[in-house]
Amino acid sequence: MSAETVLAIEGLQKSFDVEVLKGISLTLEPSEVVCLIGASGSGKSTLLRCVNLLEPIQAGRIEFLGEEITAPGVDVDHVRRRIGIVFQAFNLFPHMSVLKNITLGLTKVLKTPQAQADQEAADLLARFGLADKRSEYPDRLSGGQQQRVAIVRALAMRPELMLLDEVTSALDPELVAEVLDVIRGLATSGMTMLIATHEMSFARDIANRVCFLHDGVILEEGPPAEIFSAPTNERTQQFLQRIIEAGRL
Amino acid sequence: MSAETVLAIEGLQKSFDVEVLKGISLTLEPSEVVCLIGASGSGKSTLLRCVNLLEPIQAGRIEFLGEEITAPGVDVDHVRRRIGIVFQAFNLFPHMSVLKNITLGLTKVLKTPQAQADQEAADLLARFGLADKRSEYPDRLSGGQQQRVAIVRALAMRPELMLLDEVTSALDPELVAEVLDVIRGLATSGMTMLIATHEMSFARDIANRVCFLHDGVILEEGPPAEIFSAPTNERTQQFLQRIIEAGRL
Amino acid sequence: MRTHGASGSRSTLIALASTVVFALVVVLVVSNSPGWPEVQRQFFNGEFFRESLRVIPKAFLLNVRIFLIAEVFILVFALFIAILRSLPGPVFFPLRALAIVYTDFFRGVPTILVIYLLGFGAPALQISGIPRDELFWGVVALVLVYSAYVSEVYRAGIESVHPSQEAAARSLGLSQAKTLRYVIVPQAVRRVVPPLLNDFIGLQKDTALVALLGPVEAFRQSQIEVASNFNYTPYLVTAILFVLLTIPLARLTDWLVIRDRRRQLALGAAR
Amino acid sequence: MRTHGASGSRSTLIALASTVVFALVVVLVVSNSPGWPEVQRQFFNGEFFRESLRVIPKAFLLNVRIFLIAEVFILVFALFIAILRSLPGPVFFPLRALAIVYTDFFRGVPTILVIYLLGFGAPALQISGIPRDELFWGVVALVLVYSAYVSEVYRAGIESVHPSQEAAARSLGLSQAKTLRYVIVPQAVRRVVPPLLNDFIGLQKDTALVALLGPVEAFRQSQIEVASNFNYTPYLVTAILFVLLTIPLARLTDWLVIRDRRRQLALGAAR
Amino acid sequence: GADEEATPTAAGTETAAAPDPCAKDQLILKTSGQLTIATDNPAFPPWFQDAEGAPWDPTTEPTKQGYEGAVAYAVANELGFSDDEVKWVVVPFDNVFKPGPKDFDFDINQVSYSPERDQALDFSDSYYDVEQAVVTLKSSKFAKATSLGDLKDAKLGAQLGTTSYDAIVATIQPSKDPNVYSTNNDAIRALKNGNIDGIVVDYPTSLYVTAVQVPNATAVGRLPAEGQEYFGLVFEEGNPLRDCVNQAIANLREAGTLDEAAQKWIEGSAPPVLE
Ligand SMILES: Nc1ncnc2c1ncn2[C@@H]1O[C@H](COP(=O)(O)OP(=O)(O)OP(=O)(O)O)[C@@H](O)[C@H]1O
Ligand SMILES: Nc1ncnc2c1ncn2[C@@H]1O[C@H](COP(=O)(O)OP(=O)(O)OP(=O)(O)O)[C@@H](O)[C@H]1O
Ligand SMILES: [Mg+2]
Ligand SMILES: [Mg+2]
Repeated sequence: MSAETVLAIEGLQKSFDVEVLKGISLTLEPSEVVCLIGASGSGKSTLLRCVNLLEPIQAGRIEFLGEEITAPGVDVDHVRRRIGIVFQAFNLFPHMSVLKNITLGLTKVLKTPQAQADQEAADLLARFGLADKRSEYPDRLSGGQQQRVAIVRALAMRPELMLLDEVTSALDPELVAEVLDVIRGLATSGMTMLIATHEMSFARDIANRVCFLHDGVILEEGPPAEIFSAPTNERTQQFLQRIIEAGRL
Repeated sequence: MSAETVLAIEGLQKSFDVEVLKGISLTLEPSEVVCLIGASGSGKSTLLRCVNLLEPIQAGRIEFLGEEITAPGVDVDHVRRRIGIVFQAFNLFPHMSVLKNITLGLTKVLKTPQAQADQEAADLLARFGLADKRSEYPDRLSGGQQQRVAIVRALAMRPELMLLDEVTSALDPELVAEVLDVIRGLATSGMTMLIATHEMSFARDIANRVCFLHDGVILEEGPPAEIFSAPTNERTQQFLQRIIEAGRL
Repeated sequence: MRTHGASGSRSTLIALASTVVFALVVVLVVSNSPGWPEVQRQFFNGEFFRESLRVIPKAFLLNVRIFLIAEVFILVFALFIAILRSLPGPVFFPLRALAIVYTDFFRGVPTILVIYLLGFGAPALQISGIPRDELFWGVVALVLVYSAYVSEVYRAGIESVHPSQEAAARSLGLSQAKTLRYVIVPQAVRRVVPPLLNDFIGLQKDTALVALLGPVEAFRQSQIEVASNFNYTPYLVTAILFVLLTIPLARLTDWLVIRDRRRQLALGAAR
Repeated sequence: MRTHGASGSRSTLIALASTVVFALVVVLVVSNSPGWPEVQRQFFNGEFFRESLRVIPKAFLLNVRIFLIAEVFILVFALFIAILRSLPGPVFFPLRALAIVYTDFFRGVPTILVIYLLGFGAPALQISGIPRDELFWGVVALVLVYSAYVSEVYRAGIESVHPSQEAAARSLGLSQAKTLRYVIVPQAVRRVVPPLLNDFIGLQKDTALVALLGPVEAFRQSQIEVASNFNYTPYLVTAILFVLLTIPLARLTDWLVIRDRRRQLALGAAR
Repeated sequence: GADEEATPTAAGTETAAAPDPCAKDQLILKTSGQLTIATDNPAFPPWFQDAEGAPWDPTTEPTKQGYEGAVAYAVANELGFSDDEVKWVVVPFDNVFKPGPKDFDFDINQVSYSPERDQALDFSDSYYDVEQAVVTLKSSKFAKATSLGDLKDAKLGAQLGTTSYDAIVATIQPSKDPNVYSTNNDAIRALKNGNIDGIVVDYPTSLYVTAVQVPNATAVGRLPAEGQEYFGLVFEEGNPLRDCVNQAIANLREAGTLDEAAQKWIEGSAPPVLE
């Protein structure tokens, strides 16, 4: 594995009561954008959580920038501050204003001075059309507004790897286009990203590579053009077939 | 207004700190499926909540099957049991199993015997691919699984009007197609539905009529073919223009 | 979680070791202090300990009886008050105000005074038909006082349930009462089990206050022993009895809560 | 909400009216009962009331002092215990066990005994360097006992915060300590303000137990008055003082919590 | 313990070689030059009383009134202290026997001697021999009791920390469990409310109760004493002052001072002894 590899997952197994991830291996090179697709319940969110060390794993190893982060004794906080995650359910802090939600990590982890953190947060919020919501509280925001705050919160930390879980699910099409722009910008500026998504068009637009996750196993992976037009695995074929039948690809 | 009209909203105004709905008027005839589209934060979710009497309103009136449900002295519980709603954030009951979540309304409101309620719930769950999750608890489900449980919970009550808020946001494309089927089936069997959605293709497929909500006002409404191909309002044109630019319509 | 292993167990060991060392030092210093023999004779006297064991446990049964009876009423009545207090909107203001006055008053007034006022005052009114039994009035006083405390605990639980849960329940057509019963209160109670248990334990111990009205319960019995022997050891016996009542209760509720959480949540969740 | 108006206000009115009628009946029956004049003389005596007002409030300052000092330590120490108790995973088991033993023991043992043991026992050991002051030991005893109660209240709050909040904070790279400090504890404390206040009030009243060690605080002072006049009215004065301390505290915290909720949540939310 | 009686040095036989250990300047005191005496607050008649005959607050003007007041000053004078050299401190009943050094030279608070209590403290010889008495309301059916048997079915009460409770349990042995109250005042309240049929108090207290506190109550009778019960002054364990005080008490008894005080403060006609 070259030193440049950002993320290397090997034989990752994860069980709750039943086995959810059954030996996942996956590598992300710098600036790569990989999309995880697959049925609901196939394990996409769980995989992202494992990479961020939010779930104990049963077997396998994860390397981040050459360091084995699943080894005992690793400084997990240090790892996590360099990996950003946007949760499917947003998980905003309800007792903090939007601005505070975003600056918390900046000031307490990166030690950015409060004024500078506020400025950075305000800039990002404006970019996502939330300039007027900075002092609002999360429970008083619409679904799409919450989702955007969650994205900004992760982005503000300038992570070296981003894990995005259904980041466009609550966004209107205009915003999806904008988020797409942002993510493209991040990718060209060198950010590596692992994205779980149900939006095939989004995946096709943005991904360097698409992984089809089925029942805790990566059944097929490759460039979107290949996967979407000529899938080799039977299950992948079925999955895409139905989507096409439904007129959604 | 004919006695058959299912829902008639007139001059509905709703403020939190600022005015969110600025005089909405909207009528749903039996078996009609109306989709609300519009930017994030435009007031779609709020409108649905108002119709289900979950938000006090500042002005206007709502009639449901000829009865003014915003009048004082109305039996709100009786109204609500005939109107189903699926929340954008699902709002499942975390202390109850999936099955209990669904049968609660059946047994406590409709007085269905427990055994029969269980049977009905199990059937619906199976239809949505959740047969094996019936005794699981909501916090242990994936996003898409939770969303399906929320849909089943509302459906099980056999409401006369369904209010659906982004019901496909967490679903994979296969499931979206299935939900589309279910909703089509409901529509043909006579159910009236008001649906907030960001998925234009979904709206185009399913709606009899599409309403474009902008900043608390319905700017334009009409059959999807008309709205999507020849919008008359300038803002609608902009909205759709950007979507098309983003290659998402 | 796995990745925590090393540093976690090291700091735990240090903390534990220092606690043990500290405890040992305290024990050594205490037992070698010049006053220890006398303190031991006055507080930890084997002879008086055995003697108290003969009478105090019998008296303790009265505490248990008072506790059990009062607790049943408190759990129900306090929930009622808590619900009154959580009713929303201006129409319910008078009921809410009533509940507030009730809780403020009965939490504020020293329990002893309520016991005196009801236990000595009520029978003194000589109204026919009003019970004179001290135990009756003692239990009434405890129920009034502890319902005020427990209702505030319930309220904290009720208010910590997110309003979206209520919206979801009402949207199914459940009435306000049924929403409370099936959706809000079950979640609320689970969250406040530890402070509820606090009040249970407080009540257990305050059953001793009924002794002010005359009946001899464990604490009074130990006071009698203490006074007749001029030795504090009998208090130790009572304390042990109370602790013995507390611990299984605490462990049982903890276990129930953990079982619940484990069922509802992913417990592997990292920290 | 609007649509509730009619039936809501009707039932409120009925409830309120029946409460008022009930209260009136009680007042009438009591004040016309044969024993009322004597009860009035014994419990509500104007002369002794005025007399007690001269001495009891002064003694009450001691209660307030004890309360304030103890409370500061309790709030901090209890949080520490609660956090120990909430540490996850098997590595922290020994610390967790320590915290459990602590809370079980100090909640279970009657406060009086802890006060006696420390207040009479510790100085009697005659270890040089150990303070002999009864007030010191009284406060230490109260801190030990109430920290056990308060830590359980904190714990309930901490555990009621959904684990996803912790995941979100840790994902930003916040350490466990900072996650507790900025994300978990602030949400936890808000949820348990009412039971926390319960324990504040309990502590306020239990400052009276320090009198067992000798110092004369308000309650002991009123006991002295009661005993020397054979009249219970002085208790009333103490009770009023305690209630006067409780009510503003209760209203203040309620107001803080409501302001918080209003800011964070949609309060128009229907019920 | 009080078991080993020290031979008191006869007064007036001291020699220059062996100074009298009970001479005022030889006494080991809490505060030299003054005698520190403890009692509870308030102190009740007929044991202590203020100028108006009400219970005395020891933190106020000292009093020589009441039986114990008189005895305390008589003992002090006998030891050579003037009235001004007597200092009073308040020590609640259950603080008297706490471990560790005491804050008083002796405590006078109707403390009955018992061998168990003697393990914790030292007692002087008797300054008052007590009997217990039963008090009921005049209207009570037990008011006419003439024997212990007549009291078998009575619900009785006593104050905590007194030997009255022991007397009920050991001597009357009633069929109903007796009630115990924190103060005599509470016991009297319960008597008036009809929660109990009678209270047992020491005989001098019964006089005060029936005369002042509950005029419609009556002392039914005294209880036969099981052995001699007496009140002693209480000293820190091993305090040599006790021997000097014992000497003083003996002198006072001999001189008739104690009887005089008893007659002055504990007046009234004694009810019959119930058998
Ligand atoms: N905390 C948990 N405890 C037990 N089972 C869980 C837990 N979290 C997830 N699961 C189960 O693991 C499986 C995978 O869940 P995951 O959330 O990873 O799916 P997903 O691919 O993200 O699905 P979706 O597209 O619906 O979000 C599901 O069947 C789910 O029920
Ligand atoms: N409880 C509330 N308190 C205050 N403001 C609120 C509340 N709920 C919603 N709002 C505001 O009202 C506006 C409309 O919100 P609503 O949730 O109806 O939008 P929406 O159209 O559903 O958006 P989305 O597509 O993002 O879900 C938003 O600007 C939001 O911030
Ligand atoms: Mg997911
Ligand atoms: Mg919405």
